[in-house]
Amino acid sequence: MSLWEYSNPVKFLKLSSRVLPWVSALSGICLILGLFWGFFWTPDDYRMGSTVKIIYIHVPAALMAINAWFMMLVASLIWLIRRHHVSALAAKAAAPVGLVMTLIALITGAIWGQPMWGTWWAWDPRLTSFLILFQFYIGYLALWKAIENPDNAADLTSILCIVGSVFAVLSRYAVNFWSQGLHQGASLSLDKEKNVADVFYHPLLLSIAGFIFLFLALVLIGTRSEIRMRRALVVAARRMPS
Amino acid sequence: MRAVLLRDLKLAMRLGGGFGLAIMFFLIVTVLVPLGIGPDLALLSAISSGILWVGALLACLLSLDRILSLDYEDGTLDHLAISPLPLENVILAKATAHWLTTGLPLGLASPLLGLMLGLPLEGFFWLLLSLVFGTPALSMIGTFGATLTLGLKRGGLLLSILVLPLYVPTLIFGAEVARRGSIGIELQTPLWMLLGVSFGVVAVLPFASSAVLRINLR
Amino acid sequence: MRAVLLRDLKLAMRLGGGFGLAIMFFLIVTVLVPLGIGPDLALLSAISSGILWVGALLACLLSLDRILSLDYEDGTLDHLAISPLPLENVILAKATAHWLTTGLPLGLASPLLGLMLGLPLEGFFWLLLSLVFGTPALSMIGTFGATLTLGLKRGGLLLSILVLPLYVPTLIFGAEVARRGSIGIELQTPLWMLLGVSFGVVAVLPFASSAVLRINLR
Amino acid sequence: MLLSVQDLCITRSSQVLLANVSFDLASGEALILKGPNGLGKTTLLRVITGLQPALSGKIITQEDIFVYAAHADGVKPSLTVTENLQFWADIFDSKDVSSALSAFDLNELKSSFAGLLSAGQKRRVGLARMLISNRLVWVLDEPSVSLDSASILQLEAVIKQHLQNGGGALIVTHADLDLGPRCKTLHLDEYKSKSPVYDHCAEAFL
Amino acid sequence: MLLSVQDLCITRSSQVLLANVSFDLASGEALILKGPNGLGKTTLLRVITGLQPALSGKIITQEDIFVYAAHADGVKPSLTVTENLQFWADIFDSKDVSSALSAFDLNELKSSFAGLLSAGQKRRVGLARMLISNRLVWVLDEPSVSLDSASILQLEAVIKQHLQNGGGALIVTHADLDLGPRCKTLHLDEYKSKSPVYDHCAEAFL
Ligand code: HEM
Ligand SMILES: Nc1ncnc2c1ncn2[C@@H]1O[C@H](COP(=O)(O)OP(=O)(O)OP(=O)(O)O)[C@@H](O)[C@H]1O
Ligand SMILES: Nc1ncnc2c1ncn2[C@@H]1O[C@H](COP(=O)(O)OP(=O)(O)OP(=O)(O)O)[C@@H](O)[C@H]1O
Ligand SMILES: [Mg+2]
Ligand SMILES: [Mg+2]
Repeated sequence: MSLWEYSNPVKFLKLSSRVLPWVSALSGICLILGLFWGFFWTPDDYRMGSTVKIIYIHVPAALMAINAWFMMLVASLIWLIRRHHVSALAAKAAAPVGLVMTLIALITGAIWGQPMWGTWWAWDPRLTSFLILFQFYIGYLALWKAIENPDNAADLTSILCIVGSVFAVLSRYAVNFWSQGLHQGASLSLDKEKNVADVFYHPLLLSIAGFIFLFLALVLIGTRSEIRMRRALVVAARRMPS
Repeated sequence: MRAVLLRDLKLAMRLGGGFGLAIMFFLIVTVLVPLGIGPDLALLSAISSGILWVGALLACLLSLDRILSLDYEDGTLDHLAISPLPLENVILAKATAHWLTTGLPLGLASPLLGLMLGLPLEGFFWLLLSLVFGTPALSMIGTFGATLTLGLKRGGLLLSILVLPLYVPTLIFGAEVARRGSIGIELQTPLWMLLGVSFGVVAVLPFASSAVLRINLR
Repeated sequence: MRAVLLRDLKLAMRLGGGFGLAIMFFLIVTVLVPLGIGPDLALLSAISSGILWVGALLACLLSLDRILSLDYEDGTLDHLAISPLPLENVILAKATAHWLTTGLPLGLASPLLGLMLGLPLEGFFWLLLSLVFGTPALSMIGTFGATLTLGLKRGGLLLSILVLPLYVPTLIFGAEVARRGSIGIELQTPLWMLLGVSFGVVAVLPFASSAVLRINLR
Repeated sequence: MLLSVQDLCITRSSQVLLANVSFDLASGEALILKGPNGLGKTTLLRVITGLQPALSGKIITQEDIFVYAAHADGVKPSLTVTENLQFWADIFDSKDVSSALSAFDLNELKSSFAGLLSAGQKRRVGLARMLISNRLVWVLDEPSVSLDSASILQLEAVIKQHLQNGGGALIVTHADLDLGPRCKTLHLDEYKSKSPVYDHCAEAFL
Repeated sequence: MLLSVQDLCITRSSQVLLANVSFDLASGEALILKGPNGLGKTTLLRVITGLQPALSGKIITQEDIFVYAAHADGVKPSLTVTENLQFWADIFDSKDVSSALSAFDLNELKSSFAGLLSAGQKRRVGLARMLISNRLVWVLDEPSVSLDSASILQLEAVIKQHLQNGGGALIVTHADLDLGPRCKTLHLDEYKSKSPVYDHCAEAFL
């Protein structure tokens, strides 16, 4: 039995209905624990004061915003190569979630930037590339909305996603030209030594796990409702009087 | 392929065809910006090369939707799709025609407009060079976007939204070349990047576009 | 007249109709300008209100040609011309629909974009106000331009060229209100001038436009 | 008399197309205009409905009497069939969309987007506008194009009904329409003129 | 055999329009397709020429054999008639524009802009492209629309000549065309199917 079996929408619906409650529960638990821990049981940072607590939302949201696009890229490739409807619909369902994550990262970043850098917004490379990512999400969703035939829409958005990914990477490189920027570098890299103290580190991991499960749950829900929508269309077409 | 290119150029030259309009638009943007931000020349000269690049980009953008939509609406694309000509060539011919009628004249006109915005003299050459090397990428990316929004009634603004983030690397490298040129510092790296983007885009996107076009003609 | 207005709004909301796209374009221009001229926030904040006005103007401009050309091409304007509705009302309804789907949302979105360009906080209110009062003039002038370029195949860029000089007074007064607001000096005079232009334009141009329209339908 | 055209001369790009066209259209009558391609039939209809000026001659008629159906029928692809017709009902201040729908057998297609219709279906939507307008004189430019034979019969029936109600119709067509006894045919060939325009304006330049 | 269609099923927006259409087209033959509005004739032609995918069935034919004339005939208003046709001559690598011009009586209009032509004249320009293409199978969607009776006779003559030269023609029309003895008519009504699509894709969703 291969994994591809679940690319059948009906099978996928069955499987996901069993998985969904667990994923949701896990995401709820991790989020509540992580956020409570982060917000109430950690000390204030000596430089940043209590504003450091935004990190528990900001960093996971930023991570998920990027990973959601990555998932859409993979799903798009699968759709173009193997033409499994579920993967196209999953890509479609991931986009709004990714968009919201991007927005959350941008907004929490802006809120954080005010006390830290003294400005709501700066044209720092990382912030700028996030803004561009935001535009990619909007364009991707707008294209989905604008095309009526679902298969055509899946094809075209997949191609856009692939081409867009290349350009997103290019722009990330391009904005680095400007300046080193104000934003700190990656703090969760495995090879370098940690630059976030342990007190902040563990709840952060928990909350990242919570965001990952939340993302999974939302994508599952979205995919399921897309499948139901398609099914309703098929049924309605069959009922149509001749 | 020559036939498509020549016909597109001829159409552009004809009444209402749009040749020269891109430059006019470019000129007008250059005029509007000082009107909007006031006549401070030091300020203007600091932003001139960037504004000129943004203006060129917008002028390109405005003329994108005519690359394909007229031919789509009147059925020419259907007929071309079942003609002996490969669709990739059609795409390439159309992008080339767009560049010849938009990007190239824009680049050639840029020194004049640079003058009006107080761009330092030593920047003229690099501005021109960066536009001439960068606009082929703009035309090709724009053609790709135009194929994506083809079926959609007046996809004009949707087209802009899809295409603008794709324009970002070209814009940054191009504007950086022009900026560095105007203040006379080293500009090898962005220049090579700009050339790389242009060549890469022109080599790869015709295939993506013709795939998209086939889907949209369905 | 209500019927035309409602139908245009409905069309704008529909698939590919273009509602919300103007704001997106506005946003994208705001993003492009820093990309073009670099991330220096002090520089940006000096030019922010001017750039936002130019951006709003361009966003308006890009959506002008859909005001009338679709209705022209599919014959709706012919039919409306021999309907009981006076053409002036048709024009007014179309300009209003354009404003409601472009100028108004643009104005409301402007503070957010001001934020990104480092516009001082005290300028937000005046920027919003100047856009909300100024954009009706932009829509009406644009509709007039659209009637002028009606017959011409894809008059898009020609339209921009005709309309942009007409936009100049609105732009100057509007940007001046926003600029003075952002640095906190007296702004009565440009504000009154802006209001005057808007009211004058909305009162007079529908008649000019409908005369032009009649000629173009011949 | 609904319409009386006297000695009408019509032009296109400084050529007289048709000279001294005269005819009358009485209530209850249909007039079919025939002639080869490029003669000026479409131009004539546009002149009569007032969309284009005539060179000379008189058009005696009432105000607000015409409704015009051309090839470009103003059907919006992104509105449904009902929405399209309802718009015109609002414009012409008439309530009755449903009877127009059923007259052209559009009830089944009522709520599908006009952009998805086939050529003939779209044309029927365009024609349904005639019924909604409540106008007395229908001016139709090749109305039977793209219609199948059943729809042509429907169209004929609708026009006949309109004539019985005291309306009139001015129809350009290359096909044969059977509109009953009160239908005259006017062959426009005899009015053909390819002379250049000699109005006082052009004269002033000579 | 120029074209053989076997058990073709065609769809539009998840509905089967026509099911199991089969026919052959031999060299020198014309096939007229008939059926009411909205049946799926235009869609069928687009599927056969490869512009749209079929749901199932086979289309056996050669490469590069079709030329297609639809309502949208790709005539550019800002080019002259000759320039329009010359473009297609370049694309199809053929020299002969003048014989196409005279076949459709376009010599007089040769150098006028296509945008200024009347409906019927424009259509003739679109049809002239067939002659230029040198393709074997002409696929025509309602070619006689807007044509006057003289032009219809010309069209029939041109098609007959093409058949005599060994070509084939696939024609959708609501009018009656007289194409000589080697012309069959296929009524598509009997293949009508309004069943939903039962491909594995749609099925998967149930
Ligand atoms: C709207 C603006 C902002 C955006 C789009 C943004 C984006 C991001 C992204 C994408 C990450 C994850 C990077 C990674 O782990 O690889 C991140 C992490 C982080 N951001 Fe921001 N950020 C913004 C503003 C800020 C501000 C104002 C601060 C405060 C000084 C801040 C502090 C941090 C910190 C401390 C991290 C965690 C370190 C790290 O993992 O890189 N960010 N941000
Ligand atoms: N916009 C225009 N400008 C200049 N000349 C035009 C224009 N439109 C049409 N003509 C010319 O005017 C003449 C009459 O055109 P018109 O469309 O009235 O013909 P018609 O009788 O309706 O023909 P058809 O039966 O083909 O529709 C034609 O010779 C045509 O070339
Ligand atoms: N783009 C489209 N998307 C979805 N459905 C469509 C589309 N185009 C046409 N249809 C539907 O498909 C059916 C067949 O359309 P088609 O144009 O093939 O009909 P046709 O036989 O050519 O009719 P006509 O004689 O009126 O031209 C119609 O019912 C129509 O509503
Ligand atoms: Mg005509
Ligand atoms: Mg058809």
